[in-house]
Parts: sequence; structure tokens; C-alpha cells
Amino acid sequence: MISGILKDRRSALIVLIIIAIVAMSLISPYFLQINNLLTLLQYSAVVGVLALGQVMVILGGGGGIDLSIGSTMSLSSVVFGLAAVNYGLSPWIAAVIALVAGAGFGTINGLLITMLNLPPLIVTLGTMYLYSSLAQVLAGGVDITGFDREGFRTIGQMSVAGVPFQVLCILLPLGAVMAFVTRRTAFGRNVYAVGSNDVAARLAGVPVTRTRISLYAISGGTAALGAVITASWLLNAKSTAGVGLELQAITIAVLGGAAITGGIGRISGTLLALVLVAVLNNGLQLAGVGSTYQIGLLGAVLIISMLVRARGQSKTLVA
Amino acid sequence: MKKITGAAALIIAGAVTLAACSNTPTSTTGSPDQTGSGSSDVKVAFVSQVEGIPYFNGFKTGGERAAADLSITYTQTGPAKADSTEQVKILDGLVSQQYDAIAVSPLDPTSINSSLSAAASAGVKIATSDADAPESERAVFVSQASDEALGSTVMDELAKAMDGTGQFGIVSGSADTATFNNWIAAAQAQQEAEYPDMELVGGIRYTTDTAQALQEAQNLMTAFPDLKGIIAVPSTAIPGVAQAVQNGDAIGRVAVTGFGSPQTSGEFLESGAMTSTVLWDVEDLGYLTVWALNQLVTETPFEATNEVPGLDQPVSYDEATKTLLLGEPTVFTKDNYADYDF
Amino acid sequence: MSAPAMTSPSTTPSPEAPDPSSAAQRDARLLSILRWIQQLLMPVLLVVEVILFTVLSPHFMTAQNWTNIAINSADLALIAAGLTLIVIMAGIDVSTGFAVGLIGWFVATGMADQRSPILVLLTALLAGAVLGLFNGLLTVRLAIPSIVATLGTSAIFQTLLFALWNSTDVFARPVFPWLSGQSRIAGFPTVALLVIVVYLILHVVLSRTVYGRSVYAIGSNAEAAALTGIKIGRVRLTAYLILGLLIGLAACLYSARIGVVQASSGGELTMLVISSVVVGGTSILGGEGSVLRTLGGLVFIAVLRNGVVLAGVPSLWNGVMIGVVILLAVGINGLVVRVSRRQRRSLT
Amino acid sequence: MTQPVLEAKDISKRFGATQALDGVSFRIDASERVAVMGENGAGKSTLMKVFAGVHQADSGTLTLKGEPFTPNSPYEAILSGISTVYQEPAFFSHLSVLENLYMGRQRSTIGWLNTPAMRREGQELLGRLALPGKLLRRLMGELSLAEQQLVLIARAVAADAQVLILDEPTSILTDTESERLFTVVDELTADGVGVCFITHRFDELERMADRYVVLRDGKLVGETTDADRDGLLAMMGGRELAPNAAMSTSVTPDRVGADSGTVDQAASPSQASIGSQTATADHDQVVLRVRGASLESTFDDIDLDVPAGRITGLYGLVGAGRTELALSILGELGLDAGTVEFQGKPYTPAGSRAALTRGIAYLPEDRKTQGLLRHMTVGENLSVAAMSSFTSTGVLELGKERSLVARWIDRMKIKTTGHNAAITSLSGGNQQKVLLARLMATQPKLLILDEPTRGIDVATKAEIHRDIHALAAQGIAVLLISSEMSELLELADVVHTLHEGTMTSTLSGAQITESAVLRGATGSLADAVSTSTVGSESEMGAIS
Repeated sequence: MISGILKDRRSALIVLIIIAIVAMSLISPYFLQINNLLTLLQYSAVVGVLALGQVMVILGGGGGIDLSIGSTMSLSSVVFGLAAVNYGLSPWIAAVIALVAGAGFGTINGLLITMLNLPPLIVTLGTMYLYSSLAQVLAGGVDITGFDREGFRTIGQMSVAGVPFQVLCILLPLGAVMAFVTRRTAFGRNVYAVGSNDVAARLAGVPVTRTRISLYAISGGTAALGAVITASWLLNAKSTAGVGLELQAITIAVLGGAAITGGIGRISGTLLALVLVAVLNNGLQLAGVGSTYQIGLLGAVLIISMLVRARGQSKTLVA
Repeated sequence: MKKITGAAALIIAGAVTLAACSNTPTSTTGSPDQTGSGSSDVKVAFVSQVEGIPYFNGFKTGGERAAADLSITYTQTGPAKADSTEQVKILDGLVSQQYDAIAVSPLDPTSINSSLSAAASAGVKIATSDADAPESERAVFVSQASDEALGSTVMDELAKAMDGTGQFGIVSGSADTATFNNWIAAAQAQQEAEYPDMELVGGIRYTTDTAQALQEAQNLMTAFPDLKGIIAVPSTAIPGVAQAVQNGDAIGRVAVTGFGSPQTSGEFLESGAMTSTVLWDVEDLGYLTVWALNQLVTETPFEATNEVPGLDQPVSYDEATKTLLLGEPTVFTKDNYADYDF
Repeated sequence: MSAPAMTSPSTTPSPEAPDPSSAAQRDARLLSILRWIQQLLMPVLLVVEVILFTVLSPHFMTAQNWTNIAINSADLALIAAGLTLIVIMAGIDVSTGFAVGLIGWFVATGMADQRSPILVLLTALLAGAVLGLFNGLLTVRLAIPSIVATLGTSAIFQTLLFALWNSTDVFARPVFPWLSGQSRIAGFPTVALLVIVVYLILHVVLSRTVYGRSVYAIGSNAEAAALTGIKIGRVRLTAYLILGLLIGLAACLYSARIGVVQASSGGELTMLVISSVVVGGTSILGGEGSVLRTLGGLVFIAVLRNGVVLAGVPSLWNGVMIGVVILLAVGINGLVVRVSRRQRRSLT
Repeated sequence: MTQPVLEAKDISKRFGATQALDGVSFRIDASERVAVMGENGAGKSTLMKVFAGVHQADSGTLTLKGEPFTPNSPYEAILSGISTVYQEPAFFSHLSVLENLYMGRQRSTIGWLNTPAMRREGQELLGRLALPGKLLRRLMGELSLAEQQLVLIARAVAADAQVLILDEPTSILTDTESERLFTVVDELTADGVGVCFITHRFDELERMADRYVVLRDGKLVGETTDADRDGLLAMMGGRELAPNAAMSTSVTPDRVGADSGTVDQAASPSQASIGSQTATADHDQVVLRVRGASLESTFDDIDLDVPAGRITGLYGLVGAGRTELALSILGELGLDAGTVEFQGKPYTPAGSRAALTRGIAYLPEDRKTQGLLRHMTVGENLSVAAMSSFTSTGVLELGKERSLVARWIDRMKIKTTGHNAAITSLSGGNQQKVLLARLMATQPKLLILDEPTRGIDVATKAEIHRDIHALAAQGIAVLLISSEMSELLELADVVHTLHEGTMTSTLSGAQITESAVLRGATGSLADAVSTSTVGSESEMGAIS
């Protein structure tokens, strides 16, 4: 039992988070202040939402990965902006449209991958170009501003009992829902079954194709959610909203214990990995270490976490 | 488990090392944490558009000079890439570090607003410098030169090189940077008013990095063989455009000017690939910004004309727009660029 | 062993069932059509593209413009050639761009410090080898999936470049004058000839040597390859080494072409390189592909990027076209696999 | 004939709990042809893989031409002159036949391929196996199974081997193709090469080998030069180890009309415990009726009836189309022609999911790649197909799931620590029971079992056999696909034999005899000469 706990990626993450918090509070006296901790949380919301979508795709196996998640976010952001500004819709309705659109962009990925049996890496590479470029084209390269802001800024800017709204009312509920869905519903069971062995799953009556398509739709939907949060927070719809976020989302998912081969990983692990990354980023920011160094540290964390994993698991012949 | 803890130690050690040797773009004059030795407790900061490019290094030099003169603590930081989201994060981080006054050069005037208001309501004095956020609650905008002056100056420079006639192109930075767009608009207005024989061809080419700027410039020259000049907008585009002219053996045939720091342009001013570059004395801008922040902290109102101790010329203040204006743009050429260290 | 003379084959086991059924024949016909499309897609697209741009812009079909295209994509071409080896073995490398930037910094600094060009070139090659081997060790020896490992190293390379750059743009003159793009041999840009030589060498290596065979064998069936005695680890590491050396060389071209090394130099190359390989038709699942196909994909993308500007299309559209072409190319591959699988009656 | 080319002394090899080889001593002389025989899991393939350097022996010594020989990799073995054609084909489907032939030992000068020479030699090589030379340029993946097999044999032949190991080389070859192979083997032995076969084909024994060696449960139990079928079968059988799984080679239980099992089933606890026994009324009603089923180049015009409460056997050699037929009935593979009726109504196969909801459950042939959800628990593996029984809204009622799983663990006597144990922690036999329970939990009307006991230890095998009996006794229609003769003889009420995609015979009651089944399966209906086999071998258990 104890060895089970120790082997679990999540306990390792908790230890890491504690060490990181101690180290960061030694480095910067401001780190442990309530304000800062809340700020820290606030920034994790967008990338956290994306990582949750990414981890679902990875769990589904079959080389599942979504490189287009950042671009989908940009494109959904533009869809939001166009709906709210050019068509003058209420931002709330525009947000719903953006979510549907995001899920649609994800579904396109899913259909291409499952129907044509294409490698997810390449399909989402293609749509990564496609979506980000479409976002730029549709927006004419600039940000879309001028939608009705009152009320809508709640998502991005208000806080409830001091906790940012986007964390308390979006990220955490989404995490909880996903944790519930993956562990307690037939769909979640299907996801793990498909990720574990898709042939066996199919023969056991699991709808493999439908499950995988849904995962990409979810990933697209979370990207759109990220876009809505960003739009509400910055009060403009950026055509480059998601640039570079795919790397962070993948890193957090893998760091959280999701095996890139599918079938292994927990939502709680992803959330813990998110906290760790947020603590490291924020601490370094406070210590005056530039954000480029944070990117490098993220890369190192990713590789080291894989090393720990690779030791325990059998080596594969093929990359 | 041992391995995981080992890995943890490694990661944290890396982080701490990074933090310890932060000879990184952020720099702090004075000792921020303990000693108040000689300096007062005033802490001011500036958030640049992008970390550590020569331009903002020059800004820092000026800012640090002012901080030393005024005996206050000055910190300058900024995102690694020109990313407005990142900028907002950095600003929020500074607010939670309880700075007394913060100046920002916003990449995007809209998205920074809410953070600026939050900072203002947390009691932090807020200014914009180098670029403005007109709708925000900033107390003052420290302007290097007006957009109009910059735009028309660069157009005059180009027209001079092209004898006021012929085709020219514009290679800009990323499409969503407001300042660039304002300068370009001003330049275009100047051309339409003053140089009817000149013609903008190929539209405005937006680029994200030097390599792309190079390619865009090269393709412009191919598409328009009669092209006589190019305006290159930010410091990332300048080396690309100038290199394209150099690579294409077009020195003397295609004139290049633009908005770039003299050090970035120096190489090309020497080779003749660039005729001039238009900017302002950014060290002075940094100096003025820190001075203004200190004025805000000490709650000293600005006069219509201010004598700033470290600057040669008086600085005018426009009450209506709450803008401090450094002065006219500076034109850097082969002859004078070496005098500037940014 | 002595081989007794055999009579000519008397019985021919026929693979296709002797009684032809319409369904299978239809599949076989569909498959051969798809194979045709697969083979012809890139050449046809290239021709269409060239014709289109020639019509749209009078300046497209000029020697000067083609020279520009060649010079501007030479560094890309070198990396894509190396990456092809990795992709044939079902791997990937997403760190190539920043590796170029990082090595580019050494090159530019070396040249700025007036070091001997030979020394700078050797340094670049050595640095490329080190970075390549580092990626190789992570994926080959430590068994980290190559996409994850190189995502990580890409971030690290980017940060290293940033740290070295330390807020100072480094201006560089070309390592050798012939690397600059100005130099011509018999009217051809020297760098283009260099690229062609590299492609020819790699093509010959892949198709005519034991090493090349091993690369395909590993991509096709790594376990079977191990059974035949191929040293999988060594072959894969060598491929990363080759890629690294080519990146080193490409970094010399890159810094000569751009003339300056900045914080994010090279980053834009990564996805273009992968796109070139994939659009060319090398399968990301391994086992098939060639550098010549990569060259086709590369030319397509380079011409596209050049042509849209000349034709006056805003550069924002670039990504749409590259994305569509990637999806088209892999989509047809997918159809081929799907149909041939249906023929083979396999469950998976 | 005096000097052994390859000699093994006291070779032992253990995989986890399984003693795959136990003190085996063995020799092949120059110019000798040896056939290695034995039942599933007897250790034949493992022994060959020790020779081939795939596995390293735990103890014991190998000598090659008198020199000590310890191959640490397949490559070393090949270099030393041991050339192997594995049972699971290992080739490069993306590469041409020529490239496959020479992979690993290309003709080259300092790394430079000498393609013309290889092409010349390759032509000749293919000619020896009566394959057309134009095959050289084809992609390996496009060839038929038999052609692939022949190319792999050609590949091994070309390797200048001193010892050639062929693991079931003829199982998918036609008679003419096999004869070609034997001719080539004759030539090789004439040159002093030692050849070692693994085979199940008694009809080919004399043509194939000079000496026959029998393995059983990892031990070498006999050696003879007499190709007497009964004698060899007796050695291979050795039933004293597992009386419960008694294989009666000649007696076929005739259970027509009997509701409960005949042999020692009445006392079996599992029979009593699996489900209720109320379904007896449905017995003999045809649950699955297939008419004229055809799938291009796979099977042709198959008629098949599977009645309730009966075990219907389907026998055929590898490649006969048995599994494909099952997959077509499920709808996982297409069906070019023919009709399927299920429970008296027309049924259009539409995939496993649809089949399961209708009551057709399939136990796949390959447990590892088609059955197990490797990263999941015993409970999750067991309940995955029956999730609808404990969810109505999509939210799982875990309490119900737990009791369902507990019930089946108990009924099937699955040895596990429980619901949350990792599926990979179970033995192969218990994994198979979980998979069987997975199907049973869906309460199927028709069970299609594809090699249900492959690679499973004898005791568990007997338990699974009892379970299958009990299921049929409950009224479930069982279609049992097996290449293990003893299994069919023991369990099946009716046996259909498939040969190269056609149904060659349907045997019931006393007609079910080894020779009759084999005649059907080998397509040699006219040839009444005693042909016998013990079924195709797989040692998956040993590998895992």
C-alpha cells in the first residue's frame, strides 16, 4: 500500500510542490503573500484549462496529441471577437458560439485522425498552421476590441472571496468534472480502455472511433474556453491568443503523469503539475528571472520527469 | 521515490541557480531587499515591451542614472517575446511586490487596462512610457516624441533618399502592436500630404522575426524591381531588411530607413545599406520616466514646462492629455550613431 | 554454399486468388489509383503552383527570384534532409530551429571575434554533433518518446540561446564568402549546389548503402530489424548525429543569410522543416520516404512562401496554404493505408 | 554424421512462474534433419529461440562444431551460422523482397551495397523455392502469407547457415510449396547443413526429417527415428500430469441429447455455480445460422449452424480462415456474400459493439494484443463490456460494479487480490478467465471462443474447459475455434473443418475422430493415409 502511494506520480508532485514553495519563499519574500498566491492562481487558469483538454487527448492513446490546441484557442478567440463585435452579439452568446466553434475545430481533428487513420501529430500540425493562420486572416492580423464589456469581465477579472473567478468558477469545476468523468462514467472508462488497447476495447464493445473524436472535440472546447477566459480578462479578442501554449499544455499533461502512449494518467495529476509549473514560473518571475528562462526550466522539468518515468518502464524500441 | 526526489532536487536547484544568477534582463539598482543605505524607501519599476533588446537596455541605462541621482530603487523587466499577456502577468507580479510606482510600455493598450486599474486601486502610481494606453487610469504618459513627429520624420528621411519620387515598401513588426501602426499611419499621412510622387507598393508587410523580415524585403524587391526605398519598423525588422538589401546587391539602389536603435542599425549605416534611422534618445526617455515616477510618488505636480535636472532640454507637459513630451525625434546617421550606446 | 542449378520455376504460387472477385479487384484498382495520386500529388501541385504564380506575377519566373528562393531555403533544406532520416525511423525532432539559432550564435560570435573561418565551421559542426547526440541519447538510450524529448530540448536550446545572446545582437559576416548567397558557380548559387550535393549524398546513402537499408528496416519493423542483427541504437544515434552535423552546417548558412543572431533566431525553422518532410510524403509512422521527396516538399513550401508575396497575397495566408497541403498529403497517405489494409484483412 | 553441428546440454529457461525448458539436451548432426515435436507450450519455440540467441539459457551449455557457443543476440547467432525462420513472421513490409532477403547481411563493399549481385543471387534463390524472380521488386507487405513465408525461408537458406531452424514452415504452404521447400532442404543437408524443424504435420514427417524429438512441459521426453504416429502422440501427450484434462485420442464423448456434461463434469463446482440453469428449454435451437458466407481470398461459401446448448467446434490450420470467419460474423471484417441469421432473424453484422448488444460475444485469439486492457485493473477489464448493466445515465454505479466483478471473480475462481489488482499481475490463465468473465457478464446468447486456452497452463486449461461445458449446459450456444485437437475432441459436439477458406467436413458424434478432423483440415479428404497432428503451436505464455 505504502509503496503504491510512493509510486504514484501525484505524491511525487506534491513533494516537488512543497520543495518548490519553500525554495521560492526563500528566494522572494513576496512569494507567500496572499495577493501573489492569488495572482499565481489566476494565470494558471488558461493554461490549466488547455492542459486538461490535452491530457484527455493523450489518455485516449493511439499517439494522441493535440498540437493545434494553441491555434484552436486563437481561432476561437477570433470567432468570439467577430461574433461580439462585428455582429454585435452579447459577449455571453458570443462565448457560447466560440465554445461550439472550438469543439467543432477539435472535431475536425478527430475526424481526420480516426476516419483516415492519420497520425495525430501530423494532423494537428496541419491544423495548427491552418487554424492560427485563419485566425490571423479573419482578424486581419490585429486584435478585436470593442465588445460590450460590462458583466462579461466577471470571468476574467472578478474574484469570489478573493479567489479569481476563472479559477474558482471555471478551472476547478472543470477539473472536478473531468476527474469525475474520467473515473466515474462509462465515457471515462471508455477513454482509458481505448488508450490502453484500442483493438481489445473495440472487441469489448467500446466505441473507439466515437470516443476518440469526442476527446478531440473536448480538447477543442477547452481551447475555446481558454480563449473566452483570455478575452474576458484582457477585454480584447486576440488573434494570437494561444501562441506557444501547446508546449505548456503538453508539458503539464506529461509532467502530471499522463503517458504519451495513452491509458495512464489522472486529472488530479495534471492539476498538481499545473500548480508546480505555476509556482516555479511565478517564483522565478518574482526573483526577476526572465520568462525565457522559465521556458528552459519547463523543458528541463519535462525531460527529467520523463527520465524518472523511463527508468520504471520498459524501453521501447521505436520512438 | 529516491529518483523522483532526486529529480526534484535537480529541478529546484536549477531554479534557484537561475534565480541566483539573475544577471538577466531584469536589473535592480540599489539593493532592493534589505539596505536602504542612502536611498529612500521609494521603489519604482518599468515594464518594457520585450526583455533586453538594445533599445530597452538604453532605457535602463537612463533609468538607472536617474535612480542614482534621485536615490531611489529602480527595477526594469519585461517579457521575453513581445506578448501582451506576458506583460500583464509581469505587471501584476510587480504590484504584488509593492512597488510605489510603475511605468509600462504597453504592447496592447486595451489588455493592460484592467491590470493598470487594479494597480492604481492598490495604491501604486501608474505611468505609461514609450507607448501609451490612453483609456487607462495612468497618471501620466511619458512620450518620447509624438507619433506624428516620428512618422513624418521617417517619411522625410526616406523621401530625401529617394528624391521624393518612386515606389517604396513598408516592412513592419507584428500586426497587433499599436505603436508601430500609429507610426506607419503618420508616415503614410505625411507621404500623401507632401510626396505625391511616391507610392507605397505591396501593402504593409507584417513580420514576426528578422528572418521573415529578410524574406519579405527580398520578395518586395523582386516583385517591384523599381522599388527605391523601404521603411523598416521595429528593431527586429531592421537587420532583416538591411541584410536583404545587402544580399541583393541593392545598396545605393534601394534606400532603407526606419525606426531602430542606432546600435542595431550601426552595421548597416556603415555599409550604406541604411541611410538613416529615426528614434529618440532612449536613455533620456528612461531618465525622464524614472524622474516622472518619482514625482508621482512624492506627489509633486508637473509644470507646463519642467526643468529635469539630468536632461539638457526642458520637458513640456500637456495637462489635457497628461503627457510629458521628451522632444523631437532624433535622426541617426553614419556620422552620429556611434555616440549612442543603445 | 553450392547452389545446384534449379529448373526454372514450374509452379508459380499466385498471391492473388485465382478467381477474381469484384470487391477485391475494385479495392486493388482503387489502391493503384491512390498510389498514383500519392506519387503524383507533389509534382502536380508543384507544377500548378509554379504556373499559378507565373501568371499572377511577372517577377516570379525570373532567374533572380529562383536564386532568391534557393538561397533563402538552403538552410531549411539541409535540416530537412537530416530530419528525413529520423522520420523514416518513426521519430521526430522539434528542436531543430532553436538548435540552429544556438549554433548560429557561436558562428556569429566566432566570426565577430575574427576567428579563422575553418575553426568556426568546425565549431559549428561540433556543436551540431553535440546537440544532435544529446537528442539522440534522450530518445535512443533513455527511451523518452522523441516528441517529448525534443519539445524539452527545444525549450532548453531556446533558453541557452537567450542566455548567450544576453541582450546583444551579434552581427556576422559569412563564415566563408561562398556561404553568403552572392557566390555563384557557373551561374548557380553555390549554396544551392551545396544543398544538392548533400541531398545526393544522403539519397545515395539511403538507397545504396547498408546503413540506409538499416534505416528503412528500423522504420518498417524495429523488432525484426533487431532480429536481423541491425544495431538499432547505433543506427538511430548516427541519424541524430547526421542531423546534428547538418544543423551545424545550416547554422553557418543561416547566420550568413540573416546576418544577425538574436534571441529567437532559428525558431521559425522548426515547423517549416517538419512540414517539408511531411508534405514531401515521408510517412511519420516510419518505414517509407526519401530525401528526394523531402526536397519536393521543401521546394513546394519555399515556392509557396515566395509566390504568395509576389502575387500580393497577405503573408497571413501562408499558414492556411501550408496547413491545407499537409492535410492533403497525409490524407492521401491515410487513404492508401486504409485501402491496402482492407485488402490485407487485418483487424488493426 | 559423427560430429554434431549444434549440441545443447542441460538447457533450462524460466519465464516468471513458467519453467519453459527444463534440462533439455539436444543435438543436430551435420547433414541431419531433425523434427522437434510437442504440444502447445511444450517449449519447442523457446528451445529454438535459445539457439537463435533470442533467449539466453538460465543454465546449460551450447556447443557449435565443438566450440562453446553463447549467442547473446540473434545477430551473434546468425554470424555463427544459425539461421532461423520464426513462427511469427518478422519482416519489413515497406521494403522490397530483395531488401528483405538481404537485410542484415547485405552484399556490400565498405558499406556500399552491391545491388546487382544481390539481385542476381536473389533471382536464383527465389528460383530454388519456385518463386518468380519478378517478385524481388515487389513490396513484402503486398505478398500473400505463403509467399512471405517462402521469402523468409529463402532468406534463411541464403544465410550460409550451418544450422537452419524452421519453426512451423509449412503450416500455411500448399503441398507443392512444401515439396519445394523439402527439396531445398535436401540440397542443404547434402552440403552438410543441419536442419531443425518444428512441425505438427505428421503426414510430412517422413519426407521432412530423419529423426524426431519430442518435448513435453519443457523436458525432452523422447527421441525416435520411427515416424509412427501413435508412438509419437503417446510421447507428446503424457497425460499422467493432468488427468482432469484427459485427452482421449480416440474416444469422442457423444453427448447428443445430454444436458449435463458427460465425463467428470457433474462434480465440478464451477458448473453448478455459473449462472442459473433455467435455459435448457432453448437447447438445440439454432442461434446462429450462416449461409453462403464468402470473403474474398479468405473464405468461401461457408454454411454454419450453431445451436443453443451445444459446443460447435471449428478446426483448421493457421490461415484457414477460422478467425476471419468469426470476425466477419461480428462485423469487424466485411462479408462479400452470404447471409447471417441470429435467433431466427436476419442479422447484419455491424461490429463488436452491436454484436454484444444483440448477445454475440467474442473471445479474441490473441489475449495480449486483442483482449487485455493492459493499464487497467482486473475489475475494469472484467466489467468493460457490461458497463450498461451498472449505468443508466452514463455515471457508473461503482457499488453495482464491485458486486458484479466480485461475483464473477468468485464464479470463475479467478486467482487475484481483487477488483483493484492490475490485470498484468495475473497469470495468463487467470487473465483469460477475466476475459471470459467479461463476455459472460454481458449475458450472451452466443459465445465465439477463439483459441480459449492458448498458452495457458494445464490446470487452468482444465478449469476453462469445465467452464465452457457449464456454459453450454446453461443453454448458451458456443462456437469453439481451436487448433488444439484434444480440446475439440473433448468439448465439441459438432466439428466443422476449414481448409483454405472452404468448409471441408462437418463431423458429429462418433464421427469426430482425429483422423477425420485432420483429413478435413488438411484438405486431403481423398487421402485416407493416417494423418495426424496436435494442432498449431503457439508459446505466447512462454514469451510473456
